[in-house]
Amino acid sequence: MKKLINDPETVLEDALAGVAAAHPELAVDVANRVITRAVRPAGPKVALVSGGGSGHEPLHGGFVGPGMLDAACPGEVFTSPVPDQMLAAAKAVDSGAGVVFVVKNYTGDVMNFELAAELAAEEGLEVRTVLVNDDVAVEDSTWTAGRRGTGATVLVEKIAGALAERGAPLDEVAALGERVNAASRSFAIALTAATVPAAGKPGFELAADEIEVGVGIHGEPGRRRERLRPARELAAEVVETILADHRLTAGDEVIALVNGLGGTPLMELYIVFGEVAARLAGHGITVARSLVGNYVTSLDMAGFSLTLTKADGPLLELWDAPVDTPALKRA
Amino acid sequence: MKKLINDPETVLEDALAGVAAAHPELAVDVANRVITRAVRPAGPKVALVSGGGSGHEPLHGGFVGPGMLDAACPGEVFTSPVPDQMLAAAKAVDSGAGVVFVVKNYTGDVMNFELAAELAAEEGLEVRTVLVNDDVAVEDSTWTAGRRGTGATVLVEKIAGALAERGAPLDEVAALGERVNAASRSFAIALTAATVPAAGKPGFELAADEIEVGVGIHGEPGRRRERLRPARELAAEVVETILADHRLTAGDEVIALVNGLGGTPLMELYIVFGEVAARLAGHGITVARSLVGNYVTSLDMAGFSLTLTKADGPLLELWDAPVDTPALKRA
Amino acid sequence: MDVDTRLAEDWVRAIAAAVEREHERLTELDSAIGDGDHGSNLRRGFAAVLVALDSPDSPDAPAPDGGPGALLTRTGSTLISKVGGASGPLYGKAFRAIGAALPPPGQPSADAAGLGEALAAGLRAVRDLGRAAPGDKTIVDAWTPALDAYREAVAAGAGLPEATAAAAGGAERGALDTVPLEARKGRASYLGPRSVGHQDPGATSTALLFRALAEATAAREAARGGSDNP
Amino acid sequence: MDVDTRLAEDWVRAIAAAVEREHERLTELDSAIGDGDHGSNLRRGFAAVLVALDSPDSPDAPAPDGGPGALLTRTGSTLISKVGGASGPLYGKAFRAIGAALPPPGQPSADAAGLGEALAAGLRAVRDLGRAAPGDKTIVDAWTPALDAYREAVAAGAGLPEATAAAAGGAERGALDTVPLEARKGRASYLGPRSVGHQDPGATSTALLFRALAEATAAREAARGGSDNP
Ligand SMILES: Nc1ncnc2c1ncn2[C@@H]1O[C@H](COP(=O)(O)OP(=O)(O)O)[C@@H](O)[C@H]1O
Ligand SMILES: Nc1ncnc2c1ncn2[C@@H]1O[C@H](COP(=O)(O)OP(=O)(O)O)[C@@H](O)[C@H]1O
Ligand SMILES: [Mg+2]
Ligand SMILES: [Mg+2]
Ligand SMILES: [Mg+2]
Ligand SMILES: [Mg+2]
Repeated sequence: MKKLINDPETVLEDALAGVAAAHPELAVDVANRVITRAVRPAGPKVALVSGGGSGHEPLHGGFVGPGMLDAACPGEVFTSPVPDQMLAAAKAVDSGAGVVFVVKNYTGDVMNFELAAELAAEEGLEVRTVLVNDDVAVEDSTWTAGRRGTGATVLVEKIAGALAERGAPLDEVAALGERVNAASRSFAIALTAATVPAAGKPGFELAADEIEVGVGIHGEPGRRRERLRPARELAAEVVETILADHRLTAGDEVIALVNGLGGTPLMELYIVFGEVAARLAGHGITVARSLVGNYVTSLDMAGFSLTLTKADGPLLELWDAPVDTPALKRA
Repeated sequence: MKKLINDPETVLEDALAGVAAAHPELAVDVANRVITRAVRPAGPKVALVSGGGSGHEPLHGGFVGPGMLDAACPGEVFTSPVPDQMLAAAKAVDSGAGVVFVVKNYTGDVMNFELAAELAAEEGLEVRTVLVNDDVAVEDSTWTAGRRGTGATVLVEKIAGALAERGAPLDEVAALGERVNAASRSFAIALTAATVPAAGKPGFELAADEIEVGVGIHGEPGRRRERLRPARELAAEVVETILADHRLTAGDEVIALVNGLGGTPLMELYIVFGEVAARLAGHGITVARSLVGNYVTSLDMAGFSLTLTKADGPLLELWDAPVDTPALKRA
Repeated sequence: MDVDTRLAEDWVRAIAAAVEREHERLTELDSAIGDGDHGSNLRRGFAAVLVALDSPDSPDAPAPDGGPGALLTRTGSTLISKVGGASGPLYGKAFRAIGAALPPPGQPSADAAGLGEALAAGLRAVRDLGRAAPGDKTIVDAWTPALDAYREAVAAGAGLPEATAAAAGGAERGALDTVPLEARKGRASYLGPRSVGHQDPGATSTALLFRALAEATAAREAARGGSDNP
Repeated sequence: MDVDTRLAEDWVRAIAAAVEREHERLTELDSAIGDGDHGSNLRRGFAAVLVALDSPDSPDAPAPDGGPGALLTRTGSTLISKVGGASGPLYGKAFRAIGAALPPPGQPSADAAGLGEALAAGLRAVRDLGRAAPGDKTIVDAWTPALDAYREAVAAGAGLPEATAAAAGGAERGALDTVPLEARKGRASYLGPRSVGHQDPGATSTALLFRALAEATAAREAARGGSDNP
């Protein structure tokens, strides 16, 4: 394992120290592991709190700031944060207008946020939870853990964050978050496995010409193993897999996120994006807005995910609204 | 070689197609391989043109936009662009106020930009060249190719770009670019080698516990090979190497760029940044501004570079000026 | 012999020792079908539990005279606060439920049947929070046979040492029996059929937990000279 | 025999063929001490040169009646436009200088001495642009001995076939002699002492270029039956 770390046991603390040093616009509570905006919003507003295991940077700490999150709770690497963090975060940022928890659908995240919501309610906070579950690689049924939350988290946080910034009430912000999630689907392909620092070796092994199709963001293997193919074919497979699940038809507009999983250079992500856009154009689907880069990563995993969010005027307007966070900025 | 590409021969075209699809705010001339702003600056202003081999994304195309570059000329992977590109770019963006070429000091880049400057002069354009040569890993003398241009390029392009945007004349913009370069030093450490698509295999081999110290951004090996050590020690070595060359003393302020080389996750870059900031604090040097992320990459190379630019009030003010490019935004 | 504060503390310490000994194996099992952190998760949690036990002034320390119930409730809270992931809330809630089901100080402490009720409350807490059914390849698949074996032993007249030994055996069998199962809850469920052929990490740590209970009870019994078997 | 348009074209085509044959070796040499693209750079460049030769309507095509000078000048321009990197401007400028040094159409075409002056102009162009001295482990280290050998042969009375063969030998020896050198220009210079022990890719491609010249001349001579040796 080759990593720029001091000790597998201290990666989270050490990274938080770096975030604190790099971002005076953020307040990093290293003891409680809570990242908030250094400058509070002026008036009362619905607060957005998210969190999850670390190793997905810039998610979530990189999205704290005006127009997006009010607080983030980073857990240990690939491990859900604990309820105490979420409670501390909620209490730190609640202005009386209530708190929305944005939760990626993983068993641990769901349960820890559930306990946090109970504790917050006991302390008199109004909390709503938006569950993100966009990964079409996973079969969704009441008999399973359900779809994983991946790339759509960025869109939920951005769009619901914009609405909150405008002073919308708690239930509206939460409902919009749910609407964005419902309009979103993602699918990912990995070229290499991620190495969790504490584990010291890759989560799975791939041969030099193998890819893992349908991976999540926690280093877990995917749906199946295939041969590496040209970017054009991989992009086509990802687009078609999403379209098979998502009701998108000619004339629809989407926001498209081609997301790097951590170890893939930007040049390759642009190649993939070009192929994705061409494929969607072939279906008559317009990419109204896009993001290309590392937004929801899986440590050093090489590969990409595609998220398609069906968009309409109001959604696009909120997507375009100003945002000022370390990882997403718009004037 | 595992890459998200169609064909090693077409990576540049394919990536440019993706850039064009992703960024309506850019105009991508795929035939001439020139990226410009889609919307021209309103009045006449000094135009900044940069370029270099591809594989360093977001450099340079990702820095085209208000407040930074007017045009970028991407060459083949790790290969300087050709004079025709630079000439086409200069002609496309010159508003009569003249053009500044920002050139990283590599033999190929220098010679191609030199020919381009000759051709541009023949066509009546006023051209100045700012040579970036910040890499302290390389011995600098008239008997060598001189220091390489690396991370400082981002600072030169940002700060000189801000001055150009304010309407400063050609010679002032060029002089400021030179001043930023003179105030900057960089040093890089790689954990893995980069794989050029056309070559198909890594440029050098490192054992599982080896690092390459003093690497450039073209996959070339560095000064020497060492054992992997904790991030704290690597950060210390990089800081001390730069300070040994750079006249920085207690009380000085710097802009610090901890730059990922392409394959290193953001979490690790933050860990490094935390250690760099602590080490600098130990010297009484203040990090006045910072950037942490992938800005000047070397394909999929894992590792980081540190750039320290000695800053004063006017430099910081220009650093803080608005910028709106794909990879660097500030309101 | 009944469930006093000392036994509760011995149990918790025995779990912590087992986790310290076995965390690599747990992580390895979790690498195969999860995300490779189950061992470090529990290790972090039980290390915090030990710190709380050993520093009575810490905010996490159990109230000194709260009895076994308070000690286990506090253990559960510490796990919730420190572990994260899936196993943190599940084991945390379980220990809180066990603690809450034990008689408060002042009342006679629980006998074998009473502990059985508390262990059942623990399982209920796991199932309420995690919504897993037996056969889903989770903690539930070790805890359920452990409880069944415990109850059977008690029904057959066993005291704490025999009943907890039976429970440990049941949990270990249950953990082994997860190997052929296809996971339907937790991260392993994303693997679908690929999860078959691997032992569930959570079920395995549950087996450690019941084995620790049996050991703590047996050690106590040995110290007491096996005097008051029922 | 003198340097007519046909010989110039044969030379350029022979270089293109050699580059196509040897590009992998050039790239391999460049991987060892550079950035692994010298072969693909030249391949891209000479492919474009061939396209221009084969499609007389293309803007890159030499003027049909411009003589050998125009053909080589145009070749240089195409290399500058297509290659990039260090070798593009260097070879581009060199061919432009060679072309410019050859007599224009209407004047008697260059003999062996005339070609020698043109090749010297090529070397001057490389040195003016790249500022490398002999011993810096560059193109200069093959071109210089090639030119020396060529001039020596001409001084001894050789015609084009012998002189160009001598030049090719000189270039090849020069390329081999770069192995023990420490690079002081170009990317390889960043390696310092680590560049020792490797043959310079640019010097190697210069050897291909001179060997191609010798081959083209010899083939031409053979076709003409060796009739008019001086
Ligand atoms: N819904 C559930 N109910 C019961 N146990 C579960 C459930 N989901 C997961 N588990 C258990 O949790 C274990 C994994 O714990 P751990 O690795 O610590 O958390 P995470 O999966 O968040 O990384 C699994 O092996 C499984 O036994
Ligand atoms: N200043 C120079 N003068 C002459 N030749 C040079 C100089 N710099 C580099 N070269 C030659 O260029 C060759 C490398 O060319 P190439 O790989 O195509 O370009 P790049 O180094 O830009 O990738 C080197 O092997 C060397 O022979
Ligand atoms: Mg986990
Ligand atoms: Mg090159
Ligand atoms: Mg786990
Ligand atoms: Mg090269």
